[in-house]
This record gives sequence, C-alpha cells and structure tokens, in this order.
Amino acid sequence: MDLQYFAELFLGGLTRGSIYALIALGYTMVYGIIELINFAHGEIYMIGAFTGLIVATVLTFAGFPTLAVLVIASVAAVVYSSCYGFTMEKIAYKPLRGAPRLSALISAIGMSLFLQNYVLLAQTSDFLPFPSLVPDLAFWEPYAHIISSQEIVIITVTAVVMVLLNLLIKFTRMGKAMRATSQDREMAMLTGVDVNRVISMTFVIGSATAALGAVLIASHIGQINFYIGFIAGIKAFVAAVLGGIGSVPGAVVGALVLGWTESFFTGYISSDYEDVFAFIFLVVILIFKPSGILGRSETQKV
Amino acid sequence: MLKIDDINTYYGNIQALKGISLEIGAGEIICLIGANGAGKSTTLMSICGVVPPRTGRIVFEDREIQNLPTNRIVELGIVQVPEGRRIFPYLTVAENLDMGAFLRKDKAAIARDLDYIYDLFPILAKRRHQAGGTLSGGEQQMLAISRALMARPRLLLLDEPSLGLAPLVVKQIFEIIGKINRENNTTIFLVEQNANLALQIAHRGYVMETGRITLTDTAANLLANEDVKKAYLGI
Amino acid sequence: MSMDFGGLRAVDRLDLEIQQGEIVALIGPNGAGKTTFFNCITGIYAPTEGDIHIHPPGGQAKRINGLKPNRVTELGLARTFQNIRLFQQMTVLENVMIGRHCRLRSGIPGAVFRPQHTVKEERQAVMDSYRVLEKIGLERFVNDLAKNLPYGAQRRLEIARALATDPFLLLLDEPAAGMNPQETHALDQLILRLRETEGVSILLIEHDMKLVMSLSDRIYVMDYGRKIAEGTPQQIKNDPVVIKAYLGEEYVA
Amino acid sequence: MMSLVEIRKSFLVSIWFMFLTFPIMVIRVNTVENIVEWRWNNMIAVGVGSFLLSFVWRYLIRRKEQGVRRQRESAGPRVSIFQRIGEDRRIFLPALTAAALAVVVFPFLVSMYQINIMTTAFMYIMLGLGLNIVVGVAGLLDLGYVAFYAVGAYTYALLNYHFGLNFWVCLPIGAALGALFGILLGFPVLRLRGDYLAIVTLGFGEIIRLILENWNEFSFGPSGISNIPRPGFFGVEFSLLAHTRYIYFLVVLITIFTIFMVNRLQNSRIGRAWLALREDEIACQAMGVDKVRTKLTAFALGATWAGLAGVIFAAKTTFINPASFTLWESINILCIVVLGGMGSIVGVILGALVLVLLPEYLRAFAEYRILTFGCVLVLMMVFRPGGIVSNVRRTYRFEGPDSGDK
Amino acid sequence: MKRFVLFAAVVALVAMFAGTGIAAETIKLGVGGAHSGDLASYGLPTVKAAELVVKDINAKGGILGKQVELVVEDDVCKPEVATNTATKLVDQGVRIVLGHICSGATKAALSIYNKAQVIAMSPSATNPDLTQSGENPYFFRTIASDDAQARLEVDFALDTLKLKKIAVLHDKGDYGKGLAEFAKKFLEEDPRAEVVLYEGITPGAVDYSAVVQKIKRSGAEAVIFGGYHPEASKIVTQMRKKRMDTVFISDDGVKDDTFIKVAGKYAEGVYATGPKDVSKNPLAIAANKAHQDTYGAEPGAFFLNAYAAAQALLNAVEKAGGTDDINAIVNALRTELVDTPLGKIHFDERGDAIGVGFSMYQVQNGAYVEVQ
Repeated sequence: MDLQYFAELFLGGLTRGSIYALIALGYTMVYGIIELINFAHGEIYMIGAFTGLIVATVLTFAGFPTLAVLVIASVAAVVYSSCYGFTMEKIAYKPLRGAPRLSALISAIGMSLFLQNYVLLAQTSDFLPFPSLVPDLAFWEPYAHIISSQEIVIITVTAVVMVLLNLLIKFTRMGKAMRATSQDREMAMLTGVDVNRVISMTFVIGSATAALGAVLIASHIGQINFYIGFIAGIKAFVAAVLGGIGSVPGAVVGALVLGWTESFFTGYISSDYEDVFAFIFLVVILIFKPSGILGRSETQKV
Repeated sequence: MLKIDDINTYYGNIQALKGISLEIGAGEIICLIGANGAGKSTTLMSICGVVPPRTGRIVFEDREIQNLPTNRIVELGIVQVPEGRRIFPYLTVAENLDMGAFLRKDKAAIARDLDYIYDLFPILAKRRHQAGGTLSGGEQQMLAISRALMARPRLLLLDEPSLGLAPLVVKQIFEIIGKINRENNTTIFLVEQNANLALQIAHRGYVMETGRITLTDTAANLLANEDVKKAYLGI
Repeated sequence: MSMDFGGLRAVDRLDLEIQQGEIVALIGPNGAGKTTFFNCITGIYAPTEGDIHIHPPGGQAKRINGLKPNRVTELGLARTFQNIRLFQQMTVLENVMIGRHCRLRSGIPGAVFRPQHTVKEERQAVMDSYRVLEKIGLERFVNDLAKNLPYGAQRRLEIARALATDPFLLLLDEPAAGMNPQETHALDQLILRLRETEGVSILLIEHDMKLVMSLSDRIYVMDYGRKIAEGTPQQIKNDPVVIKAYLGEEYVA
Repeated sequence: MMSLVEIRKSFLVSIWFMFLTFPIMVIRVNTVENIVEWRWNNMIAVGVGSFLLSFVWRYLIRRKEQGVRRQRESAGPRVSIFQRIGEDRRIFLPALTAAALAVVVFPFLVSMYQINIMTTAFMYIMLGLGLNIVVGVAGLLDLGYVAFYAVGAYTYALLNYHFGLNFWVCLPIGAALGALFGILLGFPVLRLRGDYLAIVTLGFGEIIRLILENWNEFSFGPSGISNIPRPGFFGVEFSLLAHTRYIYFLVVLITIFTIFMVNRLQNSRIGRAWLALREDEIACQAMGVDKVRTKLTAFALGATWAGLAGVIFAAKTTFINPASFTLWESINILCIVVLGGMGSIVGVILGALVLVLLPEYLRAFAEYRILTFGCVLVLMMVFRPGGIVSNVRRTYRFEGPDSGDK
Repeated sequence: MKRFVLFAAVVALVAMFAGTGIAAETIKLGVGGAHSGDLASYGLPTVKAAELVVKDINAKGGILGKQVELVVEDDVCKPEVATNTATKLVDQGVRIVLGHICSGATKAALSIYNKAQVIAMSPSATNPDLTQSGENPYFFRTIASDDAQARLEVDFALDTLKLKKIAVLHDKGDYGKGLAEFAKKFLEEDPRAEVVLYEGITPGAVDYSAVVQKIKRSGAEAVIFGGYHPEASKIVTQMRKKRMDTVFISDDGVKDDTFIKVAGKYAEGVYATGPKDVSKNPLAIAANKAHQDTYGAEPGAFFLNAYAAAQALLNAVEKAGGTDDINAIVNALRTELVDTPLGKIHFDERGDAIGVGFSMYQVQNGAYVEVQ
C-alpha cells in the first residue's frame, strides 16, 4: 500500500467532493423546500462564474489591487446569481406551484436551455481564461505537491458554508420557517410564515452558495464557458441524491463520497469508466438505501 | 368579531362555497356542522386566505381581510388548527410549539405561554424533544391545538378536532376547547363532524349543505331540531 | 383460520382469530398499532416474528407472512384504507375493474391482438364489476371519476373495489370515518348484507362504537401494540381495562 | 388597463432586468485578447423589451386565471377539440382519411430534405409514444430513455458489421434487446419513486453511453460505426430519392403500427393496471396488481419502441456514434411527451411534430433556436402545464348492463 | 381554436419550405458544418473562407462564365442532423461541398454524398477512416489525418527528445481517442518506447488530480495527450502545480492561443503539433489580410484549410468544365496542382492532400514556436 499515493488521492477526492458540495447545497435546499429538481441550478453557477469573470476583468483593467478585485468580483457574483435565482423562481416556477411535478421539471429544463444560450449569445462559446484569484502560496513548498493553497481554500469554504447553512437552518427564524415550509407548506402558512418569501430566500441562498462555488472553482480550474453549469449541475445533482436530497449535511456527505469514489476509482482502476462507476455506485446505494445516505426514509403512511 | 359576507370560493373544478355569510361574536364558540364535502373546511381555508374567496367580503374587527395573504391574517390573530392536525413531522414538539409563536417577538411572553401549555398538556412537556410525527393521534391533536394557542389567537378556528380519535380522547379534547374559551376568552369557530359533542359546548351553530348555509340557530335549538337530529345527530 | 403474530414494535404478540363468516372488530386508541397490524396481514409490511395462517373455505391452509400484497389479495384477503386510496383519475367502473385485475389473465398478446377469449374476459370483467357496484349501490356513478364522488360514496367504492377481488376475508380500516349517522347506518346494513350474500368474513377497525357494538360478533381491543381484551360486545363494554384505556366512563352502562 | 400603477410596475420590472442583465449583456470581455467591450445599446434593448413584455406577461397571467374561471363557471368540463374529433365519427373518419392521404402524398410533393425531416419527426413520434407508456401512462419518470434507443441502433450496426445481418432481421432483434434492457433497468429501480427514479434512470442512460464510448473493442468507441446499410427491399437497388421515400414509408408504417399497439395496450387490462399504479402504488398492490410485473412490462414495452426506433435511426443515418445518445436526447423525448400532453397519443404525436419541425424551420434564426426553444418550454409549462392536449384520456364508458361495450 | 392556429402555422411552414430550389445558371458551392451551438467556432471560419474565395472569383467573372453561389447549411456537428443537412444541399442542386467540419458528421453526410455523387472536401475532419477505408470515392480533405499527427508526436518524443516511458491520455472523444490509439499503436511497435499508462479522462470534469497522481506514479517521462485545449490546460496546470516536470506533447486541438492564456506560465515548454507554418506564404498572408479587412478580426480555426479547399474545389470544376461530370472533377483534383495558402497542393488516390502536413510547435515565452 503506497500511503502517500493514497493520501494524494484522498485529498484529490476531497477537493473534488468539496467542489460538488458547493453546488449540491443549492440543489438540495431548493429540492427540500419545493421538491423541484432545479435543473437550471447549474446555470446559476455558470452565471456566477461569468459575472465574476466580467467584473474581475473590468476591475483589473481599471487598475484595482488584486485583493479588491477578488472581493468585489466574488460579491458581485454572489449578488447577481442570487438575483438570477430569485427572478427565475418568480418566472418559471412560481406560476407552476400547483401543477404536476413533471411540468415544473420541464420548465426548469427550459430555463436551463435559455440561460445557457443567453450567455452563449451575449458572451461567447469559447473557453475564457479565468484569473487565478487565490495565489499559489510558496511557503507550502515541501507539501505543495500534495495540496495547493487553492484546494485548501475550496475545502475550507465548503466546510464553513455547510456549517453556516446548518446553523441558519437549525437556529434562525428563517431556517425554522424553511423547515416548516418543507414539511407542510399549507400549515406553515397557517402559522404565519410568508411562504413565498421563504421560497424566494431559499433560491437566493442556494444561488449564492453556487456563485461562491463558481468563483472559487473557476479560479481553481482557470477557465469557463457557457456549458460548465450543465456538467457540474448533473454531478451535484447526483451528489445531492446520493446524500439524501433535501438534507444539507447529506449534500456534503454525498458530494464527498462521490468525489472520493471517482478519485480512488481513477487512481486504482481507471478513469475510463470513472463516471460509469460513479453512477453504478449511486444505483447500488439507492437500491439499499432508497432515500440516500442521510435521507429520511420516507415510509408512506398507509 | 368576524363577519363573512356572501363569499364564493372555488376549489379545483368545483365551486365549494356558494354565497356563504356568517357572523361570529367575540367570546363565542360557534359550531359549523355539515356532511363531508359540504364546504366546512373550505370555509376555514377561505377565512385564513389559503384558498381566498373569489368574490365576497370577510371582515375581521372592521377590517377587510379577504385579499390579505395568510401570514398577515395570522398576524391579526386568526389561527387555524386544520383538519388532520398537520403536525410538522420532523420538528420536535418544542419546535412545533415554537412555530406556533412564529410571528411573535416577545420572548418572555412566549416562555410564559409555553409554561401554560405544558401545564395544560403535561404529556407534551414529557415529549418535548420527540419528533412531532412520532406522537400518537391524540397527542398530535393536543399539540396542534397548543401550537395554535402559542400564536395567542383572538379567533381560533378548529377543523374536526375529533377526527379519528378514540372516544376517551375526543372527550378530553372537547373539555379543553371549552376551557380555552372560558379561561382566555378566545373566540372559537369549530367545524365538526361529531355534531352532538360540538353542539354541547357551542353557543350557536350553523348547518352547511353543499356549499350553502342552510340553517342557523342557538346550539340548544339545533340540538332539538328534528331535521338536524335526523341528519347529523343520528338519533 | 388463525393468525399468530408478533415481534414488531408497533404490534406486540397479538393473537387473533377469525372464524368463517364472522364479523370481528379491532378497536383501540390511536397509535395502538391497529393499522400496522392490517398492513402486516396484507403484506405491505412483513412481520418480524410470528405466523399468519389462512384457511380459505374449500382450500388448503397456508402461511402467508412475507408474501407480497398482490399475492395476499389473490389468496382471498382484500382490504380498504383508512385514508381513502382510490384511483382518483379513473372512473368508478375502472376502479372496480382494477379490483378484478387479479382474477383476469389476459397479457400483452391479449391486449394487442384482442382474441376472442380476451374480449370475452373483458366483457365479463365489466359485467362483474357492474354487478359489484349494484350490490354496493353505486351503479349510478358508474362512469364518474372517482374523485368527483361524494365522500360517503368514495368510502363505499373502496369496499366495492375490495369486494371485486373475490375475497373470503374483507379487512375494513375505519370504514365509517367521516360518515354522517345516516351513512353509517347504511354501512352497517351493507356490511351485514355482504356477510349474508357473499359469505365473507370481516375484520374491521373502527372508532364508531355504535357501529362496532351493533355489527361485531367479537371484539379485540389493542393498546400499545398489545391485546388488552377480547370478547363479545357486551363483555367489552363492561371490561374495566377497556373503559380506562379507551372508551371512557360514559360507555359504562 | 394601462393604469399608472401598471406602468409603474412595468417600469420597475424593466429597471430590474436592466440591472440583472447588465454584466452579461452589456460588458463583453475577452480574456484571451484582453478586450473589454461595452454594449450600452443592449441595455436599452433589454429595458424596452422587458417593459413591453411585462405587460404581455401580466395580461397572459390574468387571462390564464380568468380562463380557468370561465371554464369553471361554464357547466360541465370543457370537451377538448381533439376529443370531439375523436368521438364524433362524422368528423373523425374524414379527418383520418385526409391525414392519411396527406401522409401518403407528401413525399411525392416535396424535396428529399422535407421527406427526411418528416421521417425524423415520425421516428420521434415512435420514441415519444414509447416513453409515453413509461412516463405518461405508468407515471415512472425515466431520464435515461435514450439508452434503449442506443441499444437498438448498436444492435443493428454491430450485427450488420460482424454478421452481415440485414435490417429486417435486426428490427425485431433490436426491439427485443430494447425490451431486455428495459427489464434490466427495471429490476433495480423497482423500489424507487419519483426523483430518485429519475436520477437512476439518468445514470443508466449515461452508463450505456459511456460504455459505448469507452469499450472500443465492442463498439468502436467514439469514432462510431459508419456505412451501415439502409434497409433493403428484396434486393432492389434504389436511387437516393427513392430510398428516402422508401424509408419514409417504412417509418410511417411502423409508426402506425406503434400507434395501434400503444392504443390497444393503453385500453387493456395492462393499461388499466399502469394507470392505477401511477395513481396509488400501495392501493394498487392491495387490489392484487403485481407491482413488479406491471412496472417491468411498462419499462420493457417502452424500451421496445426505443429499440425499434434505434434500428431505424442507424439505418437512416448510416452512421452512429455515442454522441447521438446523450442525456439531451432523453430530455428532448421527455419534452415531446410532456409538451404534447402526458398519456395522450394525439398529444405525443403533436408534441413530436412541433418539437422536431419547429427547430428545423426555425433555422432562419439559427443561433436563437435553442434560446427560443427554452423559452417555449417555460412559457408552455407556465400557461398550459398539461401540455398541448391535456386530459383527454378515454375512460371506459359503461353503457348499460346489457351491452358491456365501450 | 388556439391549437388549430398553431397547427395551421406548422402546415403553412411546411408548405412554405416545400418548394425546392430550381437550379439557376450558377455553380453552387455547398458549405456544411457547425454554424451554431458550442462547436460553431470551428465551423464559422470555413463559411468565411468560402465567402472570401467566392467573392474573389466572382469579382474576376466567375468560373466558365458562371457566377459561384454559396449554399450554407448548419449541421451542429451532429451525425443525425448532418444527414438532413446533406440532403438539403443535394436537394438544392449542389454538386460540390466544402465540409463538413466534424468527423462524425462528415461520415454521416458522406452516406448521402456517395449515393448522390457529390464531392465533399473537408478542411478539418481528420479521422483516418474517412480516406483510408476506401469507401468514400468523392471525399477529399485539406488537412492531414490523425495518424500522421500521432506519428509526428511519437517520432518527436522518441527521436528528438529521446524519451522512453510515455503515458498516453485522451479525452474519450472521437478526435482525441482516435489520435491516442494511433500514438499507442506506434509506441508499442517501437522497441525503444514503453507505454506506461493509457487512459481516457472525462472531459469537462472539475478536477484531474487523480489522473495526474497516476501519471506521476507511472513514472512517465512524457505525456502524449489526444484532445482539446480546455482539458489539456487543466491537466498541465495540475501537473505543474504538483511540481511535476513531465514533458507534455499534444495535438492540433491544443495548439490554440487560448491554451497558453489559460495555462499561463504553466504552458511554457508544452509541445503541440499543428499544421505546417505557412506564415511566410504570400497567399496565406493575403487570405488572412482579406479576412481581417472584411470581418475586422483574426481568422479562426481551419480558416486557411478551408480557403485552400474552396480554391481547390472551384479550380477543379473549372478544369473539368463544369459540375456535370463528377469523375472529371475528381480527376482534376487528383492531377491539377493548385496554388493555395497551404502551398501547391493536389490530392492522392484516397483523397488526402499531398503537400499538407504537420509540424511540431512548442510554447516559448507565451507563444507557439515551430521547433527544428
């Protein structure tokens, strides 16, 4: 057993998992509250990345210092993604509250296609380089080959975001309203919860996490195009389901499990069938635990 | 206190309420009886704005509320215990009660009310950290009523509190409803299938048939009414 | 026919026996495990311990625990649900025809080629279903969607659908819940009539004590998953344990 | 209606959208060549556009609500136009004859390209009808339907390549293999419901595609298989045009066959069980319906049509590679079913025609095609969530105790 | 009613488009390829090249006194669409086609062209089978096939760099995997080399650290990668960040300025093959200038290949005296030398251009420089 190799794969999987987690969190929150597979969530992530890139480039041109660029670009990405999430809910999902679930899903797919092509047409179909916002720190030197400063930032941010979200859901008024709404929307209304606001907030928070992820991930990967949201979205969706969709810790656990699965499978077997294995793993988990790793097992009341 | 004036409400493809008018005075227990599907629950949902009426007016203490969103109506003090109890199954008993006080800000008063509730229903105090979904039917009904009380209702709407409960529990629940009305002077609008029990604690009653109010009188008179006896009291 | 059953947390060592042609009631406070017990019998849950045996009239005795619900139904046990579970978007007739489903045989080739015997079978199924509806008194709703039926009729349609599976034992889960006194009375008559004409045995869960007392030959009382009493209606009414746990004083008469 | 409040509302909407689209619409950066381009006129366009559209949007929303009201106030449920056509034989027969005539004459009036497009549309009708069994009738959300399509296509391509089997031999084999894979997928997902089912089927579809992509020895990997022969006709040598027509008629025949089969299946004991299963699984089982068998039949039969369509696809394009069987293809077929109207055969047919022909004729706006498509999906769902033909399931009508017929 | 309107609209559309184009007194040059969607950036330069060439020729009075007309059709690089595109072109009386762009779409389109006896010349489809299978008598291309590129990469690694242990990676795509397969084959045939790793990576993945670790563990001295620049830059960046100095050799899909821009300093020293440097060719300079003048931007991918292809096609038509005799055109393509931005070219029996090839480039100081 090559311990160092194992450690490297482990850390690689951890980074990958953290990336999935940042996107999966929004997926899972939205699902938890309105039981909608928000297919366009990946596009919100993509728009976050583009906004970040655009703002960062403009600011760099204007001669702002790097740190200011980093902060302003991230904030802009988060704000804009949240606004997009908010608007999207109002246009494509809210009028469909009472409609069959499939209709909402198709609407989400339509939204996803629309946003992808909106960015494609307004910007470009080419890959655009994304500036590295987190410097590659040198003092890591002896260990830098194991984990880079960027990876550390991603992992830390994921952990912090997850803890914050958990606290928000557990202890704040909004969190309580969210939990109540997800369990029984009509009853939540009857206790005085403004359900529309709660749903909007959920989209806003989910989109904000996605945007934060987008800036970090794009700066880690170094390039973006209009299509990144789709692939990342599918993976995040798989992660969310794996962990038990609707559950915040579940999304993170699912994402990490997915990240490690892919990493170790690639490392010890082959990356040819990396995704195949990830999907088979998902199927196997769901067969034995049909509601995901941390999902509530919903026994239907008879 | 509450005046409903000729409301029409649509549910799905059916017009559920056809020109309902009724009135509830402060401190009263009013009982609405009728067969299943007559529109009793819809009436409550219309008052709360969950299924707002398409036409007509609902006036609560001189204020038109038919166009307000539910949360604003709850804020005014109209609180409903819906049919089937609707406990948040994954929230603990304490959290469920907390949700009842969602719109209230005064922490001290909330704590006092909580003590009152635990006093009223000692079993809830015992189960305070248990998830709501794991309670028995009777306990859930107690929790549902308590949750509503936590909102300090001025008008409490109760929808079928006896549904699916054992006779013993039904009796307890009705005793408590009477107690709440007496002790807090809470106005209560009660929708019941079990007309016999309901009319025994109510002051006045309305009888509903397929979306219309067909009869209204004092509870005692209704209990004595031959038609009501035949149709709803099973005597 | 005998059932022996236990081990589950919700239902703890419950012995229950129903004779051919009997109407037996199972009562108890909410959460006592009555519905769970039903679910175990009908195969929706598998009991962890114990045995459920059936002995259909004119057939072989058989142990049925762990069988899939549809097998249980095929063997002659049919049920209704506490919270109505009709096929809302299907017509009344179609609902009953689903009940006939397990007694029909035609498969994919039959569906596609519609050979003579399939057509005949279908026609027969329609007729049989209609007859069932006549028995229950729902024939005037035959082409209505189930969701458009009045509440009491929906309850009765549940019974009709169960009856269409040709059961020898009918399990009714709170059939009178939400019914008004008139409807309850009609139900009372209907259940008795079914026993007479169809010869089915009936096991019912019910809170309406008037119905239970007037219908049942024997009553079992459950609390916290256990059987706390068993006997004729008269015995149960006077059992102090039952009064304390379930009925309350006013039934002492 | 153009009150001041309305104008103010629209004005705010317009401000909001100008803000929202500001970075993406106005600024274009090219980080390769380090160019920043400001396009302020886009902002004006967005502002004006959203100002105007918000009126339309509100008008439509209002109309939707009023439409529902009108429908509710009018006595009885509204009978859809399609249902009327279907039920009234005086309209139905001539309509059918006209449609049949149009279908037959069509390939002799138009260009080869038009025939090709129509053939594609008919293939999607088959796919849509197949998926309709699974999603529309049995209510099982399948996002991996394209896998069976791939199975069919590769069945023909590989059997032909290795053993020289011809189209007609492969057609039933493809269908059978499709069914087999349907059952293979069906088994593990039996317990899953709703969205979990969706993600697992999605995974299944991807697994099949990835295997085709990676397993070179078996499937020739991403470079695909070319020179797959077109279907033959007793060894007759066709010109390109004749062949195109021939395939067209072939597909038309198989589509009619499909419609016939699906129609009969839906109105049978099995179809009834599917519907019931969709409505309530537990009640269904308690009524003696074998859940496992019923679900598997749905998966298998749905997959059969995909397999069949796959064989035709391979024969029509003469070249296949895994890139034709992506998730988007599954989504496309799903859109046909949902947009057309779930559970309705006529709906699926219309859905397929619209979704295949519209993008084809929208080529004029090439790059705005998918954007428009996305928009249409959202708008359609918002304003008509039941699809083009909603709620026209034919119910079994009981005419009286003596006839017992429909 | 609404639905009828919709239906009527569809019918009307069908009718509107039903009319076939009637051949006028022009020579029609079809252009097929991805003109929309995510691969449009590979297809659109071809359209522009065709426009420039045609404008040029028409300005000089056309061919044989006839004007040349362009018929442009989009195939979004999808095989199933490409067959429709091809039929549409054939329907409109096109006998010579410039395209298609992607190998898969080209293969699908050829099934129509072969039967309709239409000549297709691709500026970019590199799949070897297209010419080597011998099944496409009317297909030509102005780009070298993948195996030539793979040969060059392998020879460079073994002969010039004298490396032995080599890892071969690909992106599982049509182009990348095909190339990698050839590279692997060539390496295995050579006793000096050892393939220490052969693996497909998942395109679009967020992170390639596991694969990079694997390369490291395999002890490879060089990586030969078949695929496009987005993946290449991710892998190179991660390799360099892990402090690995493994040589990275890749293909035409990576020889793109975006690669250098994305990978930044990590791009330094990366090798990539690309079409022979023609920057000194006066015709190439002129063509690029024409593009710059007409469209106000630098030409995109395969522009010169497309330019050359358009010239070769039209020249052959002229030599054959029109588009009626397809075999005469084929013959002319094989025999007549044409002066193009790629140099003087003609085509061999199989349809590959003679005189078109690849060279090796290396990133030096932020730009690709031809080596040797």
